[in-house]
Amino acid sequence: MTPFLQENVVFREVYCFLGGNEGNASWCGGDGLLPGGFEWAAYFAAGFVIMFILVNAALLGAAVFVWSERRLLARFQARRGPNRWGPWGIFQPIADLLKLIIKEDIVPNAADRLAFTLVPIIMLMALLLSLAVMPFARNTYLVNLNVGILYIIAVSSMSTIAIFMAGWSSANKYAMFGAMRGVAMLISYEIPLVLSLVGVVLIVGSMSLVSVVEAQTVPFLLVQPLGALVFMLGISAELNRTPFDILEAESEIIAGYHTEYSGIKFALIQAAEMAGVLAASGFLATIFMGGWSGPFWSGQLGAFWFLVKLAGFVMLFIWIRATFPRLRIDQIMAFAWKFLLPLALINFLVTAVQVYFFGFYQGDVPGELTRNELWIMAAINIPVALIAIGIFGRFSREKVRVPEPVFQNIAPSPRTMEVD
Amino acid sequence: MAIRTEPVTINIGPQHPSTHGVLRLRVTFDGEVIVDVEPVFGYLHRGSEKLAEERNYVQVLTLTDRLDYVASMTNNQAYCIAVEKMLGVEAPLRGQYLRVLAAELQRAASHLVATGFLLQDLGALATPLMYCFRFREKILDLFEMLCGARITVSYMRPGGVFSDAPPDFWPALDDLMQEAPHLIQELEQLLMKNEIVLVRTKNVGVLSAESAIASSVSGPVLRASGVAWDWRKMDPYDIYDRLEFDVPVGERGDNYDRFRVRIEEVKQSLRIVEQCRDEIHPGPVRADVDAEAIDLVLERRGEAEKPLAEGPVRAELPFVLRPPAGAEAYGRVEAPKGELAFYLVSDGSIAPYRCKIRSPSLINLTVLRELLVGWKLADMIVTLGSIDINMGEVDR
Amino acid sequence: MYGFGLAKGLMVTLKNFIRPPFTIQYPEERIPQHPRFRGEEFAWYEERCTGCASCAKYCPLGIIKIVTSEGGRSPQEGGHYDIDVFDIDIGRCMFCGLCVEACPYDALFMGSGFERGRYERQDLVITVDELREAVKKPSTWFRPQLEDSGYDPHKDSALDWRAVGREKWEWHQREKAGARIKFRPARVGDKTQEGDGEARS
Amino acid sequence: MTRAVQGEELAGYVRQKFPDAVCQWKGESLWIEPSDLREVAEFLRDEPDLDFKFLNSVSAVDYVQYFEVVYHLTSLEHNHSAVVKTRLYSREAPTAQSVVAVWPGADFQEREIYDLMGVSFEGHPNLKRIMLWEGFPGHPQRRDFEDVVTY
Repeated sequence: MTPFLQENVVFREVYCFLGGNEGNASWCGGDGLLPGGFEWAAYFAAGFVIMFILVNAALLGAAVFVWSERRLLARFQARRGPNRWGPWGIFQPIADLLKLIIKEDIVPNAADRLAFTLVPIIMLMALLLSLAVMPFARNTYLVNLNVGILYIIAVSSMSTIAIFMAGWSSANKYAMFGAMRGVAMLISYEIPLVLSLVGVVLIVGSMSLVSVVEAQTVPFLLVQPLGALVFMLGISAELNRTPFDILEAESEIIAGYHTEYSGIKFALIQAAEMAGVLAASGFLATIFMGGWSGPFWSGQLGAFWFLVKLAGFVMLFIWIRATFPRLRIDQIMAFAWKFLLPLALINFLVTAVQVYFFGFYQGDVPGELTRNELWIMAAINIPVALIAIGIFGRFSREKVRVPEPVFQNIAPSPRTMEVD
Repeated sequence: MAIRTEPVTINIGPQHPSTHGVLRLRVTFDGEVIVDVEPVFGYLHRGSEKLAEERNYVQVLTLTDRLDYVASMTNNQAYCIAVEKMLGVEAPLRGQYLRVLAAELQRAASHLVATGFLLQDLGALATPLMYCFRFREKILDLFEMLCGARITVSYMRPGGVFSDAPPDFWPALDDLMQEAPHLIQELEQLLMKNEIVLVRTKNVGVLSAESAIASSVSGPVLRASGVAWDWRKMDPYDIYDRLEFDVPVGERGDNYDRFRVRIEEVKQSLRIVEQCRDEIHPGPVRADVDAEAIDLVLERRGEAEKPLAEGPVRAELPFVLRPPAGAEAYGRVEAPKGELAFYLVSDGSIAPYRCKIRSPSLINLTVLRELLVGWKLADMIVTLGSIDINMGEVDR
Repeated sequence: MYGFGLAKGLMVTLKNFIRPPFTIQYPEERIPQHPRFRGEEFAWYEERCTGCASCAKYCPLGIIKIVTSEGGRSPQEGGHYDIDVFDIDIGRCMFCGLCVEACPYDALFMGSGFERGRYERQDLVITVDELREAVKKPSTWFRPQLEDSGYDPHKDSALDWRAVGREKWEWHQREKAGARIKFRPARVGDKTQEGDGEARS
Repeated sequence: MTRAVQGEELAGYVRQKFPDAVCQWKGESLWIEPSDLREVAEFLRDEPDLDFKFLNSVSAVDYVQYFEVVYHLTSLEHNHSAVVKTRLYSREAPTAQSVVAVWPGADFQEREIYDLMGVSFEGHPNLKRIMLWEGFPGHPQRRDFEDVVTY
């Protein structure tokens, strides 16, 4: 039995330490602790360790992200942000979490209890599943799926179901509004989101995220500017971030689909959302910024480069959230169908032509595009992106025209004063 | 294929993040589209008009602070003007200058709050709100210098203001005036050309001039609809006939126009403040009255005394005012929210017989239904924000 | 080009990101209060108070309760009313300051405190004993004599009853001497005020 | 400066059209018969010389013997204003004619008067309590109102 996780460093170490006497000789140095016939125990133990690390890292990351978002948002707003708990308020999310845990877990009377309770679990599950294929550093990933990109898209769509379940089972009209908006919006945004990644897949010739990183001799942000833009906007809609946060627009529908949630369920939903931003930033960094490959020491400092890029995208998300108002539901839908979808299709078309032109499939083995070819593609694609945005932006020209201020200088009517 | 839909009725408010207080809207939706709106008031009804009947004229002033609590100065001003009309007294010139100065600072502060919350309703996550409040804080600091309070000011009195500005007020005002253009410019950069703000507010909630006039709408909402009507120009009270300022007017009367008219009015207010600062001259700040008026009061009490000195004796307006019986006055100002007026009737006693408050917020809400039907939930919040109501004033 | 407005907005927020925050860390730092600030910590000078209850009458909410009793001595001997009860219910006070405005003997002053949070409503009542023992740092609100002397309740020490009265105030002395009686009140339309004194003094 | 149209001048206009509608005039005020209120209101709004298109406020005063409903009007075109009043002598069921059809801005104000003063307005589309809850005993703005509600 050769577990398919064997490429993972942590897994291999744990498995070989525990592993049985037989069957692991091919890739383990010697005998493990357990006697023969207990490979399955080693397999599960190693799997558990790696899951434990990953889940906790994700949730801790969410906590750190909550803290950093609150701090950074405060700074964008010329405030200070939480700064009482620990140095710079770093323990604030832990305090929040403690508060949420000891709060009463309210389930409305009219709620569908089962669906209501399942929601936080599904949301968190969707998030954690999507982390499985992410390469954090060289050879540091849970699994190298050959359909990695498709897997991400598929798994992250599960949160849509959770959102709808939350809205429906809460028996709250605000929650229902949020859920309906969410379903309409998220399904629309899946399409440009998928199409924006097709260009990357064409260039790389594989859906595996590991090969995406390895193929990026030039960051795909430059090679696929349109794809990156569409993916960035689409993913921020998927994550309910401003300017697409109509699912939980607090000024309109209180908290949207999680209006009725409290206590630990609320904490889990929040954690899933926050960690979702981290995961999305991670995918952006992986797909468009080269993941763990850096200017130097990519092998040793892979995790560092990855974190730097991830932090950059997280910062961008926070910055956008601090600045922009949100759009209306019909504008968001129009934006997806009339703006993002054509851009994604243009990107797809242009990339396909380029890949064909550069003779990508020569012979039987898919070859890689060379660095120079990628630079040429970047040089073509950036102007194409600008022109395409310009053309499709013109449709909304009248809507965003700024009128000149009008003044009416009324002559003051004279006052008849009696002066004694 | 026709889709069968079912209207949903939602109570938005009284506890809702963006109904600006405790307004409750009973809204019927067809999907996201509004079919019917009915505002329900009264959650902050304190009976100010009834309370005023049991308090003397100066004590009523403290009630006016609590009407529109983001624009207390103009409330004070409207009430004082009404009382002065009844008494036939006029504030001295310096008093009038100080009043106008304070009222214009208050207008700027109130419009900043309105703008900030409008953008908060748009979903801009408190960033413009914080910038607006940063500016407003500086104005409130000045109010604290003037009268020792920031929100419920009670600064003005019938016949002027209670006291002259302290000496350190003027340098602080100079600082603010230097800083203000930068702060407004920053706000404009952030918002006025922001595409998201534009698509959300332009051509949404259009109010025609005719229906604005018919519905007695006043203030920036009326002006945004293209009606150049400003009581400061058309019926100048205090010293507004001495000041130069423009009246910003909107083109179409949509949310964007209302929002822009407010920003422009902030600039005009600062212009007025600058003029007041430069033109103000020393002098008394509270009206003096002839001693006979006080004698009358004493006589009514049966305590008439001989005049203290030869010639006309003047004294400050007494604390307890008694306008002549049967006197009535309709004192109005152009408050930040619109035409704020006090209709006072006197029966010769120390308390007003009737004190009717014409609150702009309540009457501006008349057009709410007209503006909202057919629009979406998100537009409803923005339109409500652009009307700029204050529940303290709506419910009184 | 589209999106410039958005980019400008991003630049504005970035600029503010670099600037220091404008909020303050409240219990440690405080916004400087003006001497005119109207707060609780009322300063009441028993020596000046005659128990006339003007403040109680003018309070719009009627939250001041005053009970007096005759002192032992006759007025010729310098006797006056004893103040037995002087309760100010801060829980309902709105700090309008009309009580201070009404006091004819400069016996009551606003204070500068604002942190009287209590768990019980009755703890919010300031009693006469509390008023007697309080550190008296009067606010200069409606007390021009204090303002003219440059008194700042946040920096200067507590004031004695002899130091707060209007009789010490020179301007008032002049007024009593008749300086103000001859003054003609300014009306709108008077253009003759230029030149007397510096502008906005 | 907004010119206050004197009651006498206004009465001259109104009497040409409605000879019986005017009760009296004094100073700036003009008193109108409550039964003619709506026609007079329409006339005041549509007469080009008067042009009172803007209704500032509707107030009601309880003079114990009678209720007085006061309309403050402004013409935005001519920049003049007028005060029109009407007296209702019933204590139990004072009824005036509603002017909502003439000036929609009177809507909430008439409801408020109905709520707090107990003056009902004939022809109002939605006359119900606005500030207080349905079932509140009495009308608190009246001079003889006694607080019967105990909390």
